Amino acid sequence: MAKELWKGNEAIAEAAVKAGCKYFFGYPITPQNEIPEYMSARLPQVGGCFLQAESEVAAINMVYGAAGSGARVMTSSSSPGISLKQEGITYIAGAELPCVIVNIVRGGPGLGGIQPAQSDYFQSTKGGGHGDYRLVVLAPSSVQEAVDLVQEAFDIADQYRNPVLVLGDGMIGQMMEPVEFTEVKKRKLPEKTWATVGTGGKREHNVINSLFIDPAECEKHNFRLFEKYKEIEKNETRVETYNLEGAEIVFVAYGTTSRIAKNAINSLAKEGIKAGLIRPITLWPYPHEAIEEAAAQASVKAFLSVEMSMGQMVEDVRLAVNGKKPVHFYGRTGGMVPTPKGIVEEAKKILGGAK
Amino acid sequence: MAKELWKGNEAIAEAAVKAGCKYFFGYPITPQNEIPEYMSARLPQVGGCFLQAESEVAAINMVYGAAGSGARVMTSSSSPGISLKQEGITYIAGAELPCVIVNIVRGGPGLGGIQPAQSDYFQSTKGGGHGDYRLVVLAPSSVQEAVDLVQEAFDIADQYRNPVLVLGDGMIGQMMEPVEFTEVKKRKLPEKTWATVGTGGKREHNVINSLFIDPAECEKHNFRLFEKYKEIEKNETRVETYNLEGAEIVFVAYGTTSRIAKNAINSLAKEGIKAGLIRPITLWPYPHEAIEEAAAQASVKAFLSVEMSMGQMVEDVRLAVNGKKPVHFYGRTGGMVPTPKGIVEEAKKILGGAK
Amino acid sequence: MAHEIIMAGFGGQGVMAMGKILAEAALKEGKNVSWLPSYGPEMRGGTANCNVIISEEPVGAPIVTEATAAIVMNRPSLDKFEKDVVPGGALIINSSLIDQKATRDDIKVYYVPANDIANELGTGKISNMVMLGAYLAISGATKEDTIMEIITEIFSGKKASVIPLNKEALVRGAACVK
Amino acid sequence: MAHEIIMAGFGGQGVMAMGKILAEAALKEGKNVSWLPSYGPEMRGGTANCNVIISEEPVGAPIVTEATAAIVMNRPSLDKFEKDVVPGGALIINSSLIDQKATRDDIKVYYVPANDIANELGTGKISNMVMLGAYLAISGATKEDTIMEIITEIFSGKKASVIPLNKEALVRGAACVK
Amino acid sequence: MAVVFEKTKGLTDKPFHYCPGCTHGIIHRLVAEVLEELNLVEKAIGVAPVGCAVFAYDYFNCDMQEAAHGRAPAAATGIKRVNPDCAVFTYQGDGDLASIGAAEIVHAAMRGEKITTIFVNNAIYGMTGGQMAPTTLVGQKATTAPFGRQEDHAGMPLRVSEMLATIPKAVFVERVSVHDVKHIVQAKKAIKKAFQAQMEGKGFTLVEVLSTCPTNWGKTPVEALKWLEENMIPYYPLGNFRNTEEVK
Amino acid sequence: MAVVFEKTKGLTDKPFHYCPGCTHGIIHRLVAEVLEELNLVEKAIGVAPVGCAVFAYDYFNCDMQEAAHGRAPAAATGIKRVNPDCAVFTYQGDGDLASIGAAEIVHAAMRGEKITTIFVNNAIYGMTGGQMAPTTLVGQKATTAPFGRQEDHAGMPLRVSEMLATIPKAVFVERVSVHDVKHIVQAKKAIKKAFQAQMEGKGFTLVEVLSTCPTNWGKTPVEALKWLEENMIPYYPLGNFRNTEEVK
Amino acid sequence: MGKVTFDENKCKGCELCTTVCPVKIVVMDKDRINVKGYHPATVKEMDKCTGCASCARICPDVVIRVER
Amino acid sequence: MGKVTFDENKCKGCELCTTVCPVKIVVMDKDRINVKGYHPATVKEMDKCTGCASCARICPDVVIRVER
Ligand SMILES: Cc1ncc(C[n+]2csc(CCOP(=O)(O)OP(=O)(O)O)c2C)c(N)n1
Ligand SMILES: Cc1ncc(C[n+]2csc(CCOP(=O)(O)OP(=O)(O)O)c2C)c(N)n1
Ligand code: SF4
Ligand code: SF4
Ligand code: SF4
Ligand code: SF4
Ligand code: SF4
Ligand code: SF4
Ligand SMILES: [Mg+2]
Ligand SMILES: [Mg+2]
Repeated sequence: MAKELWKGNEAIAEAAVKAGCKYFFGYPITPQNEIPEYMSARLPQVGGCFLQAESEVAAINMVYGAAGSGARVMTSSSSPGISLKQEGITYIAGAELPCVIVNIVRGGPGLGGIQPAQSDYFQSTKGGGHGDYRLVVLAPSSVQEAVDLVQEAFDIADQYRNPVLVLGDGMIGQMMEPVEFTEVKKRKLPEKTWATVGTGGKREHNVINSLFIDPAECEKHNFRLFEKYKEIEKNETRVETYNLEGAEIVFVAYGTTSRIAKNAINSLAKEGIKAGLIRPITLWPYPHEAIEEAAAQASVKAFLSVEMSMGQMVEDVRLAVNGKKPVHFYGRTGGMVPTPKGIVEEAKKILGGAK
Repeated sequence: MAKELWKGNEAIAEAAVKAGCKYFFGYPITPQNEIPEYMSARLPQVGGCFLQAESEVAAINMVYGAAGSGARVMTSSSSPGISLKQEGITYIAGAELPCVIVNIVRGGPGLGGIQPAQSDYFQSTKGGGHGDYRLVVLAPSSVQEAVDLVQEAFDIADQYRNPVLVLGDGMIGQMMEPVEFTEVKKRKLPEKTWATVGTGGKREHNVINSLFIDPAECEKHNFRLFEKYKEIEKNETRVETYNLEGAEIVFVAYGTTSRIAKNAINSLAKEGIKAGLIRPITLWPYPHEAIEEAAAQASVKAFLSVEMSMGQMVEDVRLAVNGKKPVHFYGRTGGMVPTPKGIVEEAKKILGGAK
Repeated sequence: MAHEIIMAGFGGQGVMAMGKILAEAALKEGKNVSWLPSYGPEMRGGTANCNVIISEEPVGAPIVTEATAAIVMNRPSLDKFEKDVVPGGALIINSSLIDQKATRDDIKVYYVPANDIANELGTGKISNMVMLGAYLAISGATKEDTIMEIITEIFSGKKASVIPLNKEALVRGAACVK
Repeated sequence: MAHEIIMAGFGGQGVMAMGKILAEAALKEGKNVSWLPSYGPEMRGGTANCNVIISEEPVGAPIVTEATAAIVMNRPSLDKFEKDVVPGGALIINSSLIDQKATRDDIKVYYVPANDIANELGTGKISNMVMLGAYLAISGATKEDTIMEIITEIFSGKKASVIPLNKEALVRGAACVK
Repeated sequence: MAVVFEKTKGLTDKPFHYCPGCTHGIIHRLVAEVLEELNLVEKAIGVAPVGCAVFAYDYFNCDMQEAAHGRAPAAATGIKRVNPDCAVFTYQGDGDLASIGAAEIVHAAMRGEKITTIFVNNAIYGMTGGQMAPTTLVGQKATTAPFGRQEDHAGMPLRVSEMLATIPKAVFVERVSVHDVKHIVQAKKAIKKAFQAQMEGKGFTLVEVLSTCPTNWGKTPVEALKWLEENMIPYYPLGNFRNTEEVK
Repeated sequence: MAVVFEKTKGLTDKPFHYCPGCTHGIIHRLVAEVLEELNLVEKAIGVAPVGCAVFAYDYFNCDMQEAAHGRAPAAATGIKRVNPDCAVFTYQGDGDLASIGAAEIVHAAMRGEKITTIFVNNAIYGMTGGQMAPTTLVGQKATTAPFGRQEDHAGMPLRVSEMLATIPKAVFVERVSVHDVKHIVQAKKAIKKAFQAQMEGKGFTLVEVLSTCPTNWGKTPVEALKWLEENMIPYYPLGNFRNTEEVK
Repeated sequence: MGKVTFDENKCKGCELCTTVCPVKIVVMDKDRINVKGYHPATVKEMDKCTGCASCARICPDVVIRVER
Repeated sequence: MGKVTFDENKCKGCELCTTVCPVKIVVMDKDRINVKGYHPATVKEMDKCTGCASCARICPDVVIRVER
């Protein structure tokens, strides 16, 4: 099938449908409105159901109910709406319900702005909700990758009974790029015997729940969750590396920012400065090893975490580098986007300093 | 004034009243109910107002309105309720409104349990809401310290126009300990010329807001916020150290867990094993330096972060130690509380390993 | 040496109050104290318990995991807490409601027919004071007089009539373990 | 060499459509492309703009900060984007609505009376096609034929009548810069 | 001898955790009996609230979900849209439904979600220890209204059934009570009608049940029933506010 | 010559950002005129919503707060409790008030918060580009209801004034329109009464104003006024639903 | 002529059943305590029982079974 | 006998004012474009103006001032 130009938001929605998503519950917010809008027209065609919820809080709890009934279900929002969903998200993680949540991030804090940002990294990866839990966080850097990751997100969610967050930004959502919808390789997924669909008199009643009033039980539940998270770390960590060989400085960047970093790498190359890139594709599980290896690499003098935030992922970079090399940060925030030039200058400053 | 036995929750409420808190908006949730209950009887006596909101979401937005009008205002909740407040909290941080938020943490994720926990550390310190912002996070380890910190919390909030989170756990809230209410030393606080109290025709209208539709403006706002946060880091970081001299292993623990760690230190001492404690009193700003110093200390073979979680603060310990010494984690979660014995055994295992 | 006490029984047997009175008295005597209750949702018929720590040093963890004494007012509490008493520690059993005997022999066990005594005194309500009296006699954690001062403060005004009754309960309890 | 174009004007002048058509054509010619619109809340009368990148290599950042060409349809857009053109790059100005001249001399500047031409052709609506025609003539970013293929796909069916008009607009635009 | 009354198969064998005399138990039983009588146990999916009835998921013998506080109608919406042929119900207290969950219940009604909501109004927050509810009567004491609810400070109690009856797609709305056997029988009739209307696809259905909280009212179970009759019913008149006949 | 009409001092000099012919501008002006006429500009505190009126904080010449989406009544509650003598009002759209903010408005009304809410019902989400609102009419197209709102799928529009009028402490509730000069004059009268009732401490007051969204309705401003009159008013009857006379 | 049987250990001693019996034969057994620690309800003169099931209908804990 | 003045550059050309004038003297000036890029409203025969202020009352952008 030939490539077609797709707008990020609409491509994400279509990818979900192709992945068998039949239910979508959401609430409007810029810059992700094309996702619910597309779903409202598309889902009825596949016998699914789109519902505009009264709020993000209601939307995430509708997702809870639908996921608890075993459906492939998605919701999407942008930063403020995702903050409202935090209680629902920790319930979903606690009850181990598979679903896909899309956050097309905008500037914050508060009402902030509507332009692209990456300042929800902490919320996404460390858990914005209460309690010990993890979301699988996928960070596409192009519309094509968004399409591929969204389709896989549903499989990951079902395989581990865990919510998966697709973290984009206003650029991913709004821009058009050529897309080819390709089948993701099928995983063998467990049957959803736990789903509430009526007992049909054939089994004990199923219960979807996150309450464990006996603390010993609650702790056991947490231990089980973290066994599962270990599995996910083992199987699902993804990273792209670029130009690391002989690199003096390694940029770490995800999503659209990584593309800007690549431009910077190429112009630095023209000036004879070797820079490389580590692009986490999964923000959780985080690709610590790739960074550790780069940190051990002799040529590498320093790391530069480039983000559209005041410095959030840089903490995970530091944790991975663990003191072996200096780790620096360069970021723009509030809807401002780093320029290749800005990154280049920062890199030179650091290497100048590191010399 | 003689010491009196006070229940943690009630002492926190009385401390707020003594600090001039006149408004409280909250919603019931175990294990913090004594705070709103006490306020409902107490605030009318001081000409203040207690209101039970329809939800945590409403409560935090009532706090927004009252704080925006320049009042000393507080809200309290426990984990799930705090998750619901995340949007409101980032609005308050974004609009730079001073207020005090109390979280008496319980086990999670989801509905979880109602017993003591520390699994909301990430949410509290990294920002559970969207965007780049910080809360000042105070973690008392006794009812007396809770009383002292709550009173100071209001001053810190007013001095920096920033929300302050007091992070306790079910034990702090429920236990009784001797308390003496002492005046906190007065700070000279800026006048609240920005508050919405009616122009009185004497000035331009005041606007309380977190929206900056122009990304350049939004970024500038973020830069200003982070200038402020630097100030706070410089002035407000607090930590207690115990027994560090000659310590082979350093426990890092906050809140009630630090007291259990002290018991462990004392029984280790009996066995001739030197263990020390670093107790962060402010979880943000985090006392990195105290830990760095300990990491540089020759006697120290390893660090052990002890938490009532699956391992959250341990990341800040690692960031501070920055690879200079091994950092280990020991935790119980879901409402289970570490025992001195458990910590002792863990410490011996580590030292055994480290030898 | 610090006193670390577990007090447990049915909700309504007054274990929480007993713990508070002890803690108040110890505080009055200038000791460091902590009182930590079990808490939970409104589910009746469960066992209520509290931990009291009395010490010359500042109190460490407020949770008692190695009790110098356990006061158990009903059967489930005995089953639950007997194991938490340190060797050589005291286990005080309300023999009025617990026919069962203690299983350990490395601790001191006392049987106090608290409800029977309380009923003799005219009200089952003060069985907790009987147990407290016994505990004081065994441990000397605080002076009986200090306890009475606290009780007197609590029952000031028209409830004052019950003060002698409480006194009597303490004495009778103490007598059981002499 | 990659084409990095900024297209800007009033909402309603068809800059978004112009950008999409160009991107579609480039894609049809097997190039790598990206199209990034400005977006915002419903506030009318603002300037709309989009970035189009056409390249043999995979597209890096979809934002154009160093434009090989800027197509400005109104005065605010000229003021805003003139500085973003790389030295030697092209600045195409809709002289029908912009009396102002460009201030830089290190870039190639073209004045195209797009609205006047469009009006001559009978509808102001296709001023964007006039500008696009001029741009193609200057840059050769895509073949004019490919653009026409795309336009033909868009206006299939009864709207087909407008196809020749668009063709004409492209030609007239190109003529202005020959 | 024939059995005239025994435990319904709509309930599991797990004993209720409720306080002595708490009428939550009666209401559970009525719902379960209706499910059995309408042959819905096998195709029913219930949603438990956060409240004293949080453990309802252990008591109802059908598939159950435990929803976040106040969000049962949203969860039920997700469930019903996925399982249009199932009998989906929420069981919610007055704090859960009328306070934190006010938006969710209003919008489930507005959409005409084909679910049945059992709304247990006991004029208090039971689970958390007796705080004021939106339904707490003026003058009634609560742990967060120590001087009794004051009209000028906290307003007047919310009449949920009357409010929801203004919503077109709320096709069945009735308020009942369980303070005596006669009313218990009527309550069951209303619950049955509601489930029938749901299965006929008519729209949103709700039964408000006046219930007791002896523990937090500080009354014996018997006194509590009397207090309900004498104090709640005058402010919360029993009766049908919406029924499918009106709604053609 | 005497001035018969000029810009009120209740407004700043900042030009509105609204689309051509959007009646938000008319409603702003009416509120500002009432504030001026009642001498409340200096003691008024307004709360802007999240919606097209988000920038209202720049237009009203009194102290203002910008509240989170739907939470204006909660913010206003905090403000009013701190400033009991001030005139506190919220200005909210139908998405803000009737959808995400449904719980907050119901409870502000239940408590009888002494505030005035200006509820701008334009049957659509304007700011975000024309998605369905709870007030969107059956059959009306929206970007999230591409085939028009379908009753069986999304229910029927919420009549907010009728619903809130069931709440005892909602002492003034009236629905007005601004589709012609006569109704604009009436709308202003209602807004004035509401503020007067607030300042008399009677309780919660709300004026629902039917408004246009030419941009997202896909109509010219003139067509939009006509569409409002012919389509909205039949479903949303104008009139007073609650006034302080009834409430003695 | 009816017969009622009590699942005694589920009884919480709330006494509601005792208030609804038309022939007043349901009473609390003050001499006995069940595993839950409550005085359970019981019937004195079973032969008077009409089998009306009122007691069972008001029992919140489904303790009572009625035959006729 | 009234007089209306338009704060022309605030006009968005919505035409609402033109629909309410009892004497139909408010029209759009198709020959001119204001800074916002709209054809502004204006009055042809001012002497016909009754000063009723209808145009001002319906103007969403407070463009019009009326004297009489
Ligand atoms: C988000 C959140 N807020 C608050 C709570 C605490 N909470 C548990 S139950 C409850 C109220 C219960 O009252 P009601 O709904 O009337 O049920 P009842 O116990 O009276 O049957 C509350 C506030 C919670 N679990 N989650
Ligand atoms: C929590 C949250 N959810 C969603 C949004 C996005 N949003 C902004 S305005 C709006 C709705 C506006 O519609 P309405 O309230 O009817 O006001 P109008 O624009 O029609 O005047 C929405 C959903 C947001 N800013 N915050
Ligand atoms: S607290 Fe009240 S509502 Fe809850 S179980 Fe006990 S009596 Fe019933
Ligand atoms: S989008 Fe609609 S509501 Fe918003 S300003 Fe434009 S016309 Fe008015
Ligand atoms: S069945 Fe009727 S008559 Fe028999 S015991 Fe029960 S209430 Fe009394
Ligand atoms: S009603 Fe049921 S629980 Fe209550 S006393 Fe009678 S049998 Fe026991
Ligand atoms: S004031 Fe009246 S008469 Fe004069 S222009 Fe305006 S509408 Fe026409
Ligand atoms: S109503 Fe106002 S904005 Fe509209 S055309 Fe007339 S003057 Fe201009
Ligand atoms: Mg209740
Ligand atoms: Mg609207």
